[in-house]
Parts: sequence; C-alpha cells; structure tokens
Amino acid sequence: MESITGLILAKYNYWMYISLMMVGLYAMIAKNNLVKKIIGMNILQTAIILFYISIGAKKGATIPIIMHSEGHGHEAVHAVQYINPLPHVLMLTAIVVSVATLGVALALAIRLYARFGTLEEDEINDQVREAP
Amino acid sequence: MNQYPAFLIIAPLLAACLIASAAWLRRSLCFPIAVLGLGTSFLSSLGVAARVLTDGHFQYRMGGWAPPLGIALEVDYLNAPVLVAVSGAALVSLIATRQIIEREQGPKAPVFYTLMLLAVTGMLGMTATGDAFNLYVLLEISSITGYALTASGDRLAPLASLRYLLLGTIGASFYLLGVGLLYMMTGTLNMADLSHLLPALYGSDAIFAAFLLILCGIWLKAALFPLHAWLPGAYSHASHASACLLAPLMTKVMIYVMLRVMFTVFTPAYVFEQISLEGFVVTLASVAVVAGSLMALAQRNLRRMAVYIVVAEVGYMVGGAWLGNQTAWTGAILHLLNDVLMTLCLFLAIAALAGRMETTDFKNLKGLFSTMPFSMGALVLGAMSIIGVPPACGFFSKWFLLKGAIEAGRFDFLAALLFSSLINVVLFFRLFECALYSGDDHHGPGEHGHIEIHEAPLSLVASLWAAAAGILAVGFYSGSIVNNFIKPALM
Amino acid sequence: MIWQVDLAILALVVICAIAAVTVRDLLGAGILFGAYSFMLCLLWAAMGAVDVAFTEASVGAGVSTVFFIAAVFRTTRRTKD
Amino acid sequence: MLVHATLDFPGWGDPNAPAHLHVAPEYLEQAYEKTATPNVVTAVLADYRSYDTMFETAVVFSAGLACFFLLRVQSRKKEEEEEEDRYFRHLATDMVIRIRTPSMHVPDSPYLQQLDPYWTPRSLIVRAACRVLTPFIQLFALYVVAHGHHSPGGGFQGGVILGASLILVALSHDLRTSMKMTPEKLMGVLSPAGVLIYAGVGALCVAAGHNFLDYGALAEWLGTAPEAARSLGILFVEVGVAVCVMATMIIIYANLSSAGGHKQGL
Amino acid sequence: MHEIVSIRPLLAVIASLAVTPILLSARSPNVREGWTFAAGAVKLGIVLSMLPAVLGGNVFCFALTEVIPGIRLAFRVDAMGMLFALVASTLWIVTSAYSIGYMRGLDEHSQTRYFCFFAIALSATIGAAFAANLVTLYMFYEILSFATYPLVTHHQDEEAKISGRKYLFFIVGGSVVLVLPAMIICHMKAGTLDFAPQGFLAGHVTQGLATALLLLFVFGLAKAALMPMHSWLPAAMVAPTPVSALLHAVAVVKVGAFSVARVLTGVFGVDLLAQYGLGTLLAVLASITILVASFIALSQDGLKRRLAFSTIGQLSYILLGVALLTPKGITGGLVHIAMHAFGKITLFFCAGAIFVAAGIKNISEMKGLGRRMPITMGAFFIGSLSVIGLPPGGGFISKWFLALGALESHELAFLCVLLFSSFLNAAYFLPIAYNAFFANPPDDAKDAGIQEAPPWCVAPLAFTAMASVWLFFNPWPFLDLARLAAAQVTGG
Repeated sequence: MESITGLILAKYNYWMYISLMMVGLYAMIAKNNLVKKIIGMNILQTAIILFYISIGAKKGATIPIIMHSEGHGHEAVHAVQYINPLPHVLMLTAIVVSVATLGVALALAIRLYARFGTLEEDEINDQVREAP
Repeated sequence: MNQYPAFLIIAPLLAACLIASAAWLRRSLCFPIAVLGLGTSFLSSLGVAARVLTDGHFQYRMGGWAPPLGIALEVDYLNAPVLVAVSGAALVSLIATRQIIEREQGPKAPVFYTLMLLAVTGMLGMTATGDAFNLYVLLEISSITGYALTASGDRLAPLASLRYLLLGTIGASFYLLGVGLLYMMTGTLNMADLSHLLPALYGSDAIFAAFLLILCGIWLKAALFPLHAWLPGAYSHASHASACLLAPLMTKVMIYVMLRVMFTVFTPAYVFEQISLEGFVVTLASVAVVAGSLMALAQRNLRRMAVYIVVAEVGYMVGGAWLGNQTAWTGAILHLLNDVLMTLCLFLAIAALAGRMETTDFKNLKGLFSTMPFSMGALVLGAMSIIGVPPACGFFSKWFLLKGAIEAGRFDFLAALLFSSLINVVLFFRLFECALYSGDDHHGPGEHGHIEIHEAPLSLVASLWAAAAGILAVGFYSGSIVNNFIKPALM
Repeated sequence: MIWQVDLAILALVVICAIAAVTVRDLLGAGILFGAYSFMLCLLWAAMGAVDVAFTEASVGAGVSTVFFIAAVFRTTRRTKD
Repeated sequence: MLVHATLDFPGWGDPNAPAHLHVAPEYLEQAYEKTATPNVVTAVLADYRSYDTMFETAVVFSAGLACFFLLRVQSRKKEEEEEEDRYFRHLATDMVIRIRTPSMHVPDSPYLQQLDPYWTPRSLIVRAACRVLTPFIQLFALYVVAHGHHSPGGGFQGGVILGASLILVALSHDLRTSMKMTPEKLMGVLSPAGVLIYAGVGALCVAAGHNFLDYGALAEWLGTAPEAARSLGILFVEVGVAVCVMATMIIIYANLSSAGGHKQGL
Repeated sequence: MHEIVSIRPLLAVIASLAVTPILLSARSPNVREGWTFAAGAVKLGIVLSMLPAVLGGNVFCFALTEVIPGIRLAFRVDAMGMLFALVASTLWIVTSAYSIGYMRGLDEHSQTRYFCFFAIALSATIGAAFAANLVTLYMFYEILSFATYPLVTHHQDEEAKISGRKYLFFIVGGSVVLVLPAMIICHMKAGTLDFAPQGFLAGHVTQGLATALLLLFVFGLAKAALMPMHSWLPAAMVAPTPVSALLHAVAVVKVGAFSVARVLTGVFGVDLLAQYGLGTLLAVLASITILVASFIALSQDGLKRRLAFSTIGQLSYILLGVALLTPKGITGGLVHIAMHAFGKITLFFCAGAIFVAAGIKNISEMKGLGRRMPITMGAFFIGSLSVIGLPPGGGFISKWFLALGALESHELAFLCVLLFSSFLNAAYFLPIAYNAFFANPPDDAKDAGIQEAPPWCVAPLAFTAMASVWLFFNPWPFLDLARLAAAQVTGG
C-alpha cells in the first residue's frame, strides 16, 4: 500500500497527463459537436505539453536563465542548478503548432456552419445522406 | 561547401513567402516564383543524390551546431531518392494543375500556390531531417497546409478536411508523445544519437510504448487500414489540384518516416528480434491490401476508386517493410518511389478527365479514348504500373515484395498481393471498357465518322506524360536504382 | 515549490478540462477552456517553465479563447452534448 | 499501455533522469559562453534549434494563410447582391438609418458611421480604457521581444501580445476600426515578411560562406565577436518571428470573427 | 556457337512499335496502311538478315537495362526464337494485306486503333520470340495480352465485352497469379532467370517443387490453351476475322505455346524433365487436350468456333512434341508452330472471306459454296489438309516428326493419340470442303455465279495456301531451324 501511494505521488504529473489525454481523446471520439471535438483536440495537445514539461522538471533547480553579472560572467555553470531547458523549447513550438491547428480547425468549423447550418456531426451527416 | 540540402528545403519556403507577398503586388509573378522555387528544390535534390552516390551518407548541420546539440539534415542512400521523387513529383503536379488552380481559386490562386509550396517544404524537410522533433514540426506544416488544401473542393470537402484534421492531429500527437518518451528515456532527440543510446534500453516498457505510439501516429497519417478513415473523403472531395499534390506524396512520405523510424531510430534488431510484432503487422497489411482492393471494386467513380487504390498501396509498403528480410525491404522502398509516380500519374489523369466532364463516374467516361487519347494513354501506363505489368515500374517493386513474402514464408501476404493485382486488372479494364466504347452500342461511327479530339490543357497533358515517362524510365532502370541506392541503404 | 499548491492546480486543470468538454453551451466551453489554459499556465510557472508559461498565458488563455469566442459568435452556441 | 509504461519512467523531478544528463547540460553550460544569451531557452530556441523555430514560424504563417484561404470572401459583387440590412448612424444627431436594398446608394460621408446589425452601445469606459491601455501593451510587447535574451519571452510571445493588443482594439471598438489601423494588405505582406526575415538571416549566413542559420557567419559583417553576432542573430530572427506572429494572429482573428467578410466582427 | 552482340533484335522488336505514332496521326487510310507495310517489310528484312548467322549456329544477343539486380531486359536470338519470329513477321505482312481487304470490305469502324494495336501486338510477339530470360518473356507476354484486348473487343457489343473479360481473366489472371510466383520461385532457387539451352533449374529443385512449378507454368501461360485454361479461345473468336487469324492462330496462341516450349527447354531443361518424369505428365495433359478439343470441334457449327477448338488441339501437338523430350519430337513440335500457322491462317482467312463475300458464319449454311467461291474454298481445302497432316500440306512434315518422336521415346500411346486425333481432324474438316464442292446449294443461291471476296482478301489466302503446299516440298528454313533448336536443347 505504501509503495503504491508512493508510486502515485512520485509520478502524479504523469498520471495527470494520462488522464488529460483520455479526456481529450474521449471528447474527440465520443462528442458529437465539432467545437467540442476541437476543444478535445486542444486538451490532448496540452496534455502532451504537460508531459514534456514534467520531463524537464528537476527538483531543487531554478529556471533556466543563467545568473550573471557584467563583471564576472564566466564562472562555471552547473547544469544541476537549472531546469532542463530543452523540453521548454520544444513545447514553445508545440504550443504554436496547437494554436495554428486550432485556427484552421475553427475556420473549417465556420465554413461547415455556413454550409450546413449546424455544428452537430450527426445532423451534418443526415444532410449529406439526404442530398449527396 | 555543399549547400544543396539547405537549398532543397529553403527554396520552396522562400518562394512561398515571396508569393504571399507578391500576391498583393503583382499576381502574375506568383506562378513563376512557385516554379522557380520547386525547380531549385528539384535541382538541389539531384545534386544531393549525386553527392550521395559519390560520398555516401552526409550531414548538413543547421546553424553550424553539431548534432545532437543542433539539428542536422542527414542525407543517405535511403532518403536521397525519396527527396528526388518528392520534389520532382511536386514540380510536375504544380505545373500540371496551374489551370485548375487559376480556374477554381480565382483571386485566391496565389494563396493556393503558397500552401502547396509550404506543404512540399514540410514533406521535403521530413524526408531530410535527422531530428525526431524537427520531423514533428515539419509534419505539422505539411498537415496544416494539407488540411487547407483538402478543404478547397466540392461541397463536402470542408467536412472531410475537418475529419482529416482531427485524426491527423491525433496521429501527430501520438508521434509527439512517443518522441517525448524517447527523450525522457535517453535525453536526446537526434535520430542517430537515439539509435546509439537505445540498445541499452531495449527491455524497457517505456521504449516499447514509445515505439508503438510513434508507429500508431505514423500509420494514422499514412492511412494504413483500419486507420484510413480520413483518406477516402479527404482525397475524393478535395480539389483536383490538391489531390494531385497530396495523394502521391503525403502517405508515401509517412511510409518513409516509418522506414526511418524502423531502420535508423530503432534498429531492425529491435523491431524484429526484441519485439515480435511483424506477424501481426503483416497480417494487418494483408488485410489492408485486400480491403483496399475490395472497396475500390465497390466504387462507381474513378476518383473514389483511385483513392481506395492508395489505401491498398499503403498496405503493400507497410507489409513489405515488416516482412523483415532484405528483399522485402528493397521492395517496400522501391514501391515507395514507384508509388509516388504511379499515384501522380493516376491522379493527374483523373484531373485531366475531370476537367472535361462533370464527374468521373464510370458512366460518364464513354468514348474517352477517342476524345482524349493522350490523357487516356498515360492513364493506361499508370494502370499497367499499378497492375504490375513490366516494363512499368510497379512490376519490379511487386516482384521484390512477392519474393520477400515467399522468403519470409508469409503466404497470406503473397496471396493478398496477387489478389490485389487481379482486382486491379478488373478495376482498370472495367474502366477501359467504358472508355473504349462510345455511347452507341454497336459498330460506332465507322471509318468516316469524325471524332473531335477534346484534350485537357497542354501543360496538364505534358506533365501527365512526364509522369508516365517517369514510370517507364524508373521501370527500365529499377535495377540500377536498387543497386546504387537501395542496396547500400540496407547495408 | 509547494506540492500542495501544485496538486491543487493539477486538480483544477483536470476539473476545468472535464467541465469544458461536458458543459452544454459552446460559449461556456470556450471560456472554460480559457480557464483551463490559465491553470496550465500557473502550473508551468510553478514547474519553472517560465517561457512556456508566458506563452501559454498569451496564447492559450488569450488568443485561443478569443478565437473560440469569435468562432462561436459566428456559428452557434447550441450543442447537444 | 500508457499506464504500464509510466511505471518504467524515472521519478518526477529526478535530477539524474537520463533526459537531464545527455544533451541538456551542454546547453546549460555552454549556451551563455557561445551565444551571449543568458536565457537558455531563447538560446536553444533561436540558435541551437533555430531550424525548428523557423518552421514553427512557417507553421504560424501557414495557419494564417489557411484561415484566410478558407474563410475570406473576396468577391465584392456577391456581397453587394446579398440583401442585407445596413445601419448607419448620423454622428451629429445619433439618428440611426437603415438601408436595405443593395441598389440603394451607400452613403459615404464623414458624418455617417456604419454600425453592425447586432450593435449594442458600448461602454465608454471599456473603450477608453482599451484605448489607453493599448500603447502600453504594445510597448510591453516590444520589450518582451527585445529582452527575450535575458528574461522570459521572445519573438513569439511578443508577437502574440502585439497581435492581442490589436485584437483588443477590435473587441472594444469594432472590426472596421481595427482593420483601418491594420489593413489586410499590410498584414498579408507582413506575415510572410516575418518568415522571410528569418529565412533571409539564414540565407545571409549561407552567403557569408557558413551553413544555413549559422549566425556566427555574421560576425565579420557586424564587426563583433561571433558570440555577440550569435546574440544579435537571435534578435533578428526574434523580430522576424514577432512580425509574422502578430500579423498572423490578426489575420486569423479578423477572418474568424467576421467569417471572412471583414465587415463586422464581434 | 558464337554470341554476336547486335542491336538488330531490338530493332526488329521496335520496328512496328515505332510506326504507331505515324499510324495514329495519319490522315488518310492509304498513308496509314502504307506505313504498316513498310514497317512489316523492315521487320521481315531485319529478321531475315539474322537468319544465315542463326542457321550457322550463332546467337545474337542484346541487353538493355538492368531491371532487377542480376536480371536485364535482354534479347537473344537463337534457332527456336528465329523460327517463331520468322513465322510471325512473314504472316504479319500477309495479314496486313488481308486486314485491309476485310476491314474496308465491311467498312469497319476505328480502323486506326485496329492497325495500331495490331502493330503493338506484333512487336510484343517478336519480343517474346527473342526474349533472353523469363522476365523479358513475361513482359512481352503481358504487353501482348493488353494490346490484343482492344482487338478482341473490336465490335464493342455486349458479346465482345463479355468475351474480352473472359479473355483477360484467363490470360492475365493466369500470368499474374500462376506464372509470376513461379518465376519468383525459380529466381530464388536458381539465382538466375536467363534461359540456358539446357535449362537452369537442374540441381536446384526437388521433384515435388519441379512438378508444382511445371504446372504453374503450363497452366499460367494460358495462351497455350491447355485445358482447362482454354475457354477464352473460343470466346475470343468474336474478334474480326483477321484478328482471329493472326492473333489466335499465329501470334497469341503461338506465343503461349512458344513460351511453354521455351520454359520447358530453357528453364527446366530436357534432362531434368526426363529425370523427374515430367515430360510424360505434360504429354498426358496435352493428349487429353488434343482428344477432348477434337471431339468438341466435331460438334461445333460455327466455322470460327470449330477452327478455335481445332486450334486448341493443334497447340497441344506442339506441347506434346516438346514433352516427348526427344530430338525428333521437339523438332516436330517446333516445326508444327510454323506449319500450323500457315495452315490455320489460311483457314481463318477463308472464314473471313466467306463472311465478307457471303455473310455466312455457320458450316451448315456452306453447302455448295465452293461453286461460288472456288478460290477460297480451294484454299480452305489445302489448309485443311495441312492442319490434318496429309500431304501435300506442310502439316504432314510436322506430324511425321511428331510421330517419329513418339516412336523414339517408345511411347506408343502418344503415337496412337496422334493418329486418332488426325483422324478426328479429318472428320471435322473434310466434310466442310466436301459439302462446299459437292453438296447441292440451297435453292436461293443456286445460280449466283462466282462471288469472290475482294482481291485484298483473296490474294493473301491464296498465298498462304500455296505456301503451305510449298512448305511440304521445301520446308527450309523452318525444319533446319527446328532441328538446330532441338539439337541445342537436347545437347546433341
């Protein structure tokens, strides 16, 4: 019991990202409304961002901006003092990608609404079936 | 210093930006800039391939940083021919579809060119890069532009495109998650570096999960049955111009990525010895081939038929890659190159036909051999290649695939391939039967009846024949391609 | 960093996510999505990823939400689920 | 499967996890020396992995383009044929006129202001506050761009904030007002121009005989040490990113909120 | 035996292919047909120019690109290929002339298409004759299948469509599903696919595998129409008669038979077949086909259908000859390619001429026709003699050698099959000629006088009939070529 609690506590970020991913996937697959699906998609993407940031986290370290002063800027930098910057870099890119995808998805949703007058997938499907 | 790899990828990007700016100033400049960009890219890819032939594998360090710190383009025997095929096919399809774009898009044509170029940039970048995360970014570029391109089409195109977007994003997210797992376990994103670090971790569940996630993501994007749900809608409702660009390239580049992941990131030693998925995947591929063929058979429209042929072809390549012997890998890689040409030829021909009639339903195709002999001639060559008739290139890759299947003892895959070839014969000859006969049933207009030839625009027909000639040329020289590129790549 | 706060934010994140996908009003869903993004931003700031937090604040909580609202305004708030 | 795999993960926040031991320390320990940029995230983003970032910018660009492509309705004729009510307010008297048929002459005088059909009187306070705030936000955004080397931030964040400030104008006034401030044409040119700046800096490096995006190559021309040149190179590309992102955000917003018509927004 | 590297085989193959663009763009029928003749003459000239050297035991070689590592597209002109190429290119010219008469006589549609695919089909035939390895052979075999499809379905009616489907199903299906895997297995086992005079499989396969491969090949090469893969052939008789004549008496079916002969000798090798007793197996299959086809032919009333079943039987003579595995038998089989071609093409020409002139398709309506069309029916008689194997028809020579071969291999059963089937042949051919000359015509056609088909039709059939007779007296060069080929493959 102790070990399981420990396991849960030690990796709770990872459990969270999995549950967020599941929420996102559920919304994308089970929801009928297109905007809901898009929200689900974004939640899925942010879950992965959460995962990456969790990789980068380091106990007892500080943000990855090197302390320096003009006079003596060349003392050795110890990596252990700073949080891993690479996942942050990657996730900046991923956030940008997600907002770009969001923009395109919403644009498509608006187009569909203009054409079908609804955002519910089943209603659109019905219309398609009636007038192919 | 050899800057070809940089030009290869940057040229279409720069051209895309220039077009987007020029669109507001002088519209007539857009098309020449686009051709220039892709032309430069194509020439650079030839340069890259030539260098690979003489020097073998080489690296281009972006920003001058050595990997794994920086990002490097890695060009080797495997991706050099893919680069040539992708940039060449993109150039051909751009030139071919100009009229279609100008007619359908009107004032938005420059935007369309820009999107096309960006999509090609993404695909070329994916092919050339040596960094797993960079691949994701480029994948997203080609996907986002791909969504926009597929959305321009008939009434249902936006719906198909939104579905494509949702599924595509799931695929890309899976890939990203897989790469994240790999990074967590190894601390690097560089493919070559990963392959050095991974053997120590082969027993790990996390690595296995990463492999599965990456594979699932790629398969979603490559439309391997049963993950193909987005493809038929997206490619059959999209504008012909976008279908001509995306259908030949997108799935093929994803198959290339799969090969890269299997061979470079995870070595065959891991894929085939540590985990034993090949039995399952080859079965899946066989099912994909059969299902794709059968669904193609059920269609009454040329375009939808072609779309399902693409699904079946993905099964060919995935199966070949997973059969797990040299011959089958050779077949898969060769088929990748051939399929770019075959699909290009097929979709260009469809675009040419569709330009002259309302739909590509079979019943509308009557008498086409008389009215559009050149387009149909090229379509026949493409069909021969897809069926697998020598000297068209499709035969030779099928040869290796079949041989690989026999070597691996996978007779189900062998049977699936043969079955699909047979179905392809039926598919295309059903089509030719329609197209051969003019509307009236018996003894047509006789020797003296005059039939007006009503061909597609010259640029389209010329490009179509360029693709058809490519099919023959690759067929005749497939031995050299195998000897000079594919064999060293598999060493 | 204080793990209780961390955990509380995480819980809020999940709650916001579930709420955003279940609420029967698209405008509300958009706003809840904004809240979700903001919580994530706090979380990342807490994890030391300041750059990411900054970006998430401006993109996720700011621009994305505006995009959602704009889109919902242009279409409909109605949803069946 | 994911849950199972998680058991195999290194513990959360473990400094000895492999992710922290391979490449990351090199970034941390060398970034400042080699690029004179204390914010390691910025250094990695815009220098070590600048190739990634260039394509990230291209992603933004293509998203803007895609929205424009999907939504923008350009044929003006069609718009006018639609039977649609248009409202105008006479500024002096606050009287509202409704014009229905498209054939009718559309008044174009300084005394009349076009209104949205869903127009509701807007709060003066909000309007004024926004007007006052906007320049400060923009100033802050510029600071974020320029100071990305030292503090969190950089081209992307700055660009988003710049874009957001203009979106704020559109929200508090109406879309027409903001479109006057940021004409579509300008944004349409700026968005690719941002990518061009980025790729252009890279191409300059090639012209100087180094690899693409190797800012060290610019040292000779700038007359500085390679480290400082790298730092400056980062600044240049950050500006490119900011320009592109700002323009794109506005394009996407304008198209989303007006469903492509650019006539009336939120 | 010298190997002479020369581009001539390639030129011979592409001679007719090269004129297709001209044919397509030709404005007037005369120009189009002029070019057809020109190409035919050039092709025949090239083939003839290689004849002396081949008769001298030399071999012409030409290799194109490497298509699969270790396998090139290559041509190799040896005695066997030369024999077949000579037959095909000679008869092409004759058939072209006949086609002109037939097509113009009936004012058929789409003649340009017809001549184009005709030319392509001939290129493929010559290519198959000169193929140096299995892949090249397969390539031309497939091209021939596709090029003949539009010819078979030329009439474009429902019947033609159904026949076309059947044709493709058997021929392409057989080659894709059966031959292709067989080829791949051969390549895996032996590492090569180049035809060797005495086969290359020896020592690489077990008896079971060899048997399986043999069956895959002989049934897969469905153009040879070995039962039960024969049913496309009668169906394909819906084609215009010149097509049936050239393609289904000469090019297509002979490519099938030739390919089987080539595979038996060049891939398996006579010794291997003898060692595993596969020759007997094939001979039994061929004998069954011969007898069954002959019986079916007896019951057919449609002239072309009767000819079709006759063809099925005659093709199996060729296979039987090769399957006997003795020099005489192989000689007989190969010579039969030539002899049967001349005889059968005469018969088809006659059938076409009868249709053009009198509009008759069925045998029962042909009573007394000989009085109206004496030349045609005379030629028909000679052709029948040749196919039956009676002197003075050229077919006698081949039957003679086949019989000798059967004796040589001490298989009297096959000799009996030969003799009995010849009797059946006589039974289904001679009554036609007898009725045409000696039976009373139906009343309405009694005093019609002489009504021959157009000269373009009659001249070719007269020519081939005379050639059949001439071949009896002077079977050079076919017999020499066949003997040489038989000597090469049996190592004698």
